[in-house]
Amino acid sequence: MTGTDGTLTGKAMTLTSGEPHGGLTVAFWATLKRDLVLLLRRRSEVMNPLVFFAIVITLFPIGISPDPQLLAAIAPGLLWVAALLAALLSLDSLFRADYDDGSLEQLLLTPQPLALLALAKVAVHWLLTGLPLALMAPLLGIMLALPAGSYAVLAVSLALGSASLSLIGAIGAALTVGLSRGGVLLSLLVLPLYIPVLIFGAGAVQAAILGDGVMAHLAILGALLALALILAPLAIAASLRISING
Amino acid sequence: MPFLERAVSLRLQARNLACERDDRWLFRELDLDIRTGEIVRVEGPNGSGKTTLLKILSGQLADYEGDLFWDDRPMRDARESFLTNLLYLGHAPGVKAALTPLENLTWYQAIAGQPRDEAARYAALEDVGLAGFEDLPAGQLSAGQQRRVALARLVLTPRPLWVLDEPFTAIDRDGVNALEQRLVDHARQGGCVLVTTHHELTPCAELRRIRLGGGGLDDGN
Amino acid sequence: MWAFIHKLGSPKWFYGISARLQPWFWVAALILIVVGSIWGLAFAPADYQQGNSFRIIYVHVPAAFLAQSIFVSMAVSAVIFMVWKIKIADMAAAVMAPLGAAMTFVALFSGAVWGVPTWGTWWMWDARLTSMLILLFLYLGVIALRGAFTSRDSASRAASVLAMVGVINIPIIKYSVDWWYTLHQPATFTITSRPTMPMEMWLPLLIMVLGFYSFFIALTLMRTRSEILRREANKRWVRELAGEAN
Amino acid sequence: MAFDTLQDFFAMGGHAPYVWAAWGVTAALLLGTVIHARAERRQLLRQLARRVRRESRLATRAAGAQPIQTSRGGSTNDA
Repeated sequence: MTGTDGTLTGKAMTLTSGEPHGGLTVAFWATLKRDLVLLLRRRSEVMNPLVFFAIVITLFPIGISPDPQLLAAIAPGLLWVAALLAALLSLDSLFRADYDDGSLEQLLLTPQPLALLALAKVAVHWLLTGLPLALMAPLLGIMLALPAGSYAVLAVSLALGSASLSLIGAIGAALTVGLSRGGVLLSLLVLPLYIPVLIFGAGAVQAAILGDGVMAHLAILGALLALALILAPLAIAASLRISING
Repeated sequence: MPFLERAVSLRLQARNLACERDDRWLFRELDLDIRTGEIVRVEGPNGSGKTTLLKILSGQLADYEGDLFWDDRPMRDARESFLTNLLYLGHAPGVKAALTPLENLTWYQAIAGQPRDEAARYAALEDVGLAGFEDLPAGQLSAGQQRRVALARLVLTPRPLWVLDEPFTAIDRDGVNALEQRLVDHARQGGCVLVTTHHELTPCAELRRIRLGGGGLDDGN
Repeated sequence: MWAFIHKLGSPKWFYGISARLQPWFWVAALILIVVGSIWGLAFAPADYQQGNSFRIIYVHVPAAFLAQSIFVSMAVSAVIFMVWKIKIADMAAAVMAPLGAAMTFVALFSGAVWGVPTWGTWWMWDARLTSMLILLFLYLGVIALRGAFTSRDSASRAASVLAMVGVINIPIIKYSVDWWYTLHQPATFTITSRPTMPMEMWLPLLIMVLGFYSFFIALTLMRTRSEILRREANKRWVRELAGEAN
Repeated sequence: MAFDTLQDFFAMGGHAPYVWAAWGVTAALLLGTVIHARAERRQLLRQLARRVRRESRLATRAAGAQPIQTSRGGSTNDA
């Protein structure tokens, strides 16, 4: 056996024990980088939620009326609901590819805490879905005659809110990864949990339009995010262990 | 090796293990005692619960009866040390098709807490006969070659306990011989292998068989 | 006639013949566009109503024409590929889509910008702009679908079917959007109904349109040749080509 | 010439931002597609050349080193 670094040649088998130092941060960044490379290699898939967001926004003026006054009144809510649905769209594939090719199994079998590795995957999902949606929203706000002054708040509230949406949605994705037709079920599980984020997100933009204080809404969005950051990874890890057995 | 090392014999025990799958017993009162220097082959017809047993022993599956011990400690307490010493290769090779073999191994090195050593990755791929294919997306490799990328982990991240689920699938004749030799060497150097395979392993001192056929150990029905 | 079609279908023959045709179209495109631009920007008279913002017509109309005709030619290539199994047709269709999307975006952007002085906003749900926006989504759909398959052959067939379905829907979308627009007819001036233009206004426009079309042909020839290199990489004649190239 | 001075030409009678924005985006996209097409072609030729070199290297190594090999590479791994 051409031992590459000693342990296998001659010496009795050594039992490594204890947490290899620095393992967690290295594992976290490696998982994050791996997922980033994976998603960027299929750039068209990163575009799909954005095009979906644009199309859904286009449907409303056609469906309702192109009258700018009417559109301006409903713009904040429309933008938030459409962004929320677009983020939901790409959640299904969060763990499915890893489940199919066996790397999810390996993720479960590392000594590193699964919750934080799952957090790395969710972070990549937010970076390539939530953030682009937030940056694109002002552009679509123009098409809905969104009143001036609320564009920045729209982007900030969406960026903040979509992080919680990714975390909460990932729990649903982890629960349904083993099921073959998990897509629809995923949205049924997760949409009710999205409602608080939607209320304060759309509320923030509405407040910006009316000129009232925006900080209260954004603060609550931040609190929701903090809560999700602490609890969601644990729930994701537990759900992955459950659904790995199919 | 940056870890705390102490040479001691490995021991994975299971006491009256039982597992029920869609209301039929896969196996019952199954006692196992797997030690250093052994190659334990789990045999049995399709659907006799071989993979399920491996999943239970590797801690992936929770709904079973009976107790597991690692290093003479209950598995619940010794879980982290167990995972640090385990190398599990499942049915699916765990190789991402969009990544190159090198990138796949980089990730495996990282989650195994190994130093980021490029040379080790190239050596591991050379060792399993993938020289020249290191930077090709794994999706363009054959099934056998993708399996070899997974097998490269045996060299890349040396771990005492190997749990291998059908490692010979899609491997050509040369590969099978080399892998068999590698299992024997691993056992001889104090490691321990638990493997399921339909391939007839050449008998050797280290080899031991466990037969699953429904209804518990070695009753063969 | 039949032999000619199949001869045209052989990538090797096409690779050679297109190399000779291509420069002519590049030169024609360059001359026509430069002459048309200078004439349209500097010499053509300004519109008595819209003033100089009218000069945007010299990019807006050619891009809009090209956007529509590229989709049609993509659909025609799709038919040729599906019916006569001529791979070159599919390569051309694959290569046309991105340029079509780019031209649609140009038409969309220039149309919206042109409307700013008259409507005061960057976007107006005007009939032609809305149809153009939907055409852009059709293009993005075809491009995304072609990119989604791992096996190239099913990708080509799927994209061809979608192109054919799309081209049938373009007139339907156009008329329904026009009807929708007249239903919500805001009382503002629309740029769709233009008074007949004097000769010195539409002549540069004609030159620009011809310039854009020859640009389209030249670029399609060039990118189809690249697509041949990508798809026929394991053919001997391509290997020799690569061998002597470096 | 519809404009008296070059300066008027650029001012476009007050519509400068709109006209030049529209024409700028058009020029950018036209040039962009051309540059992309040329880069794509160069990259494909380079990729092709690398593949030809790799195949010939593997073929010579396979023929030279281990006679029992398939031509597609994959040397014996006498671990």
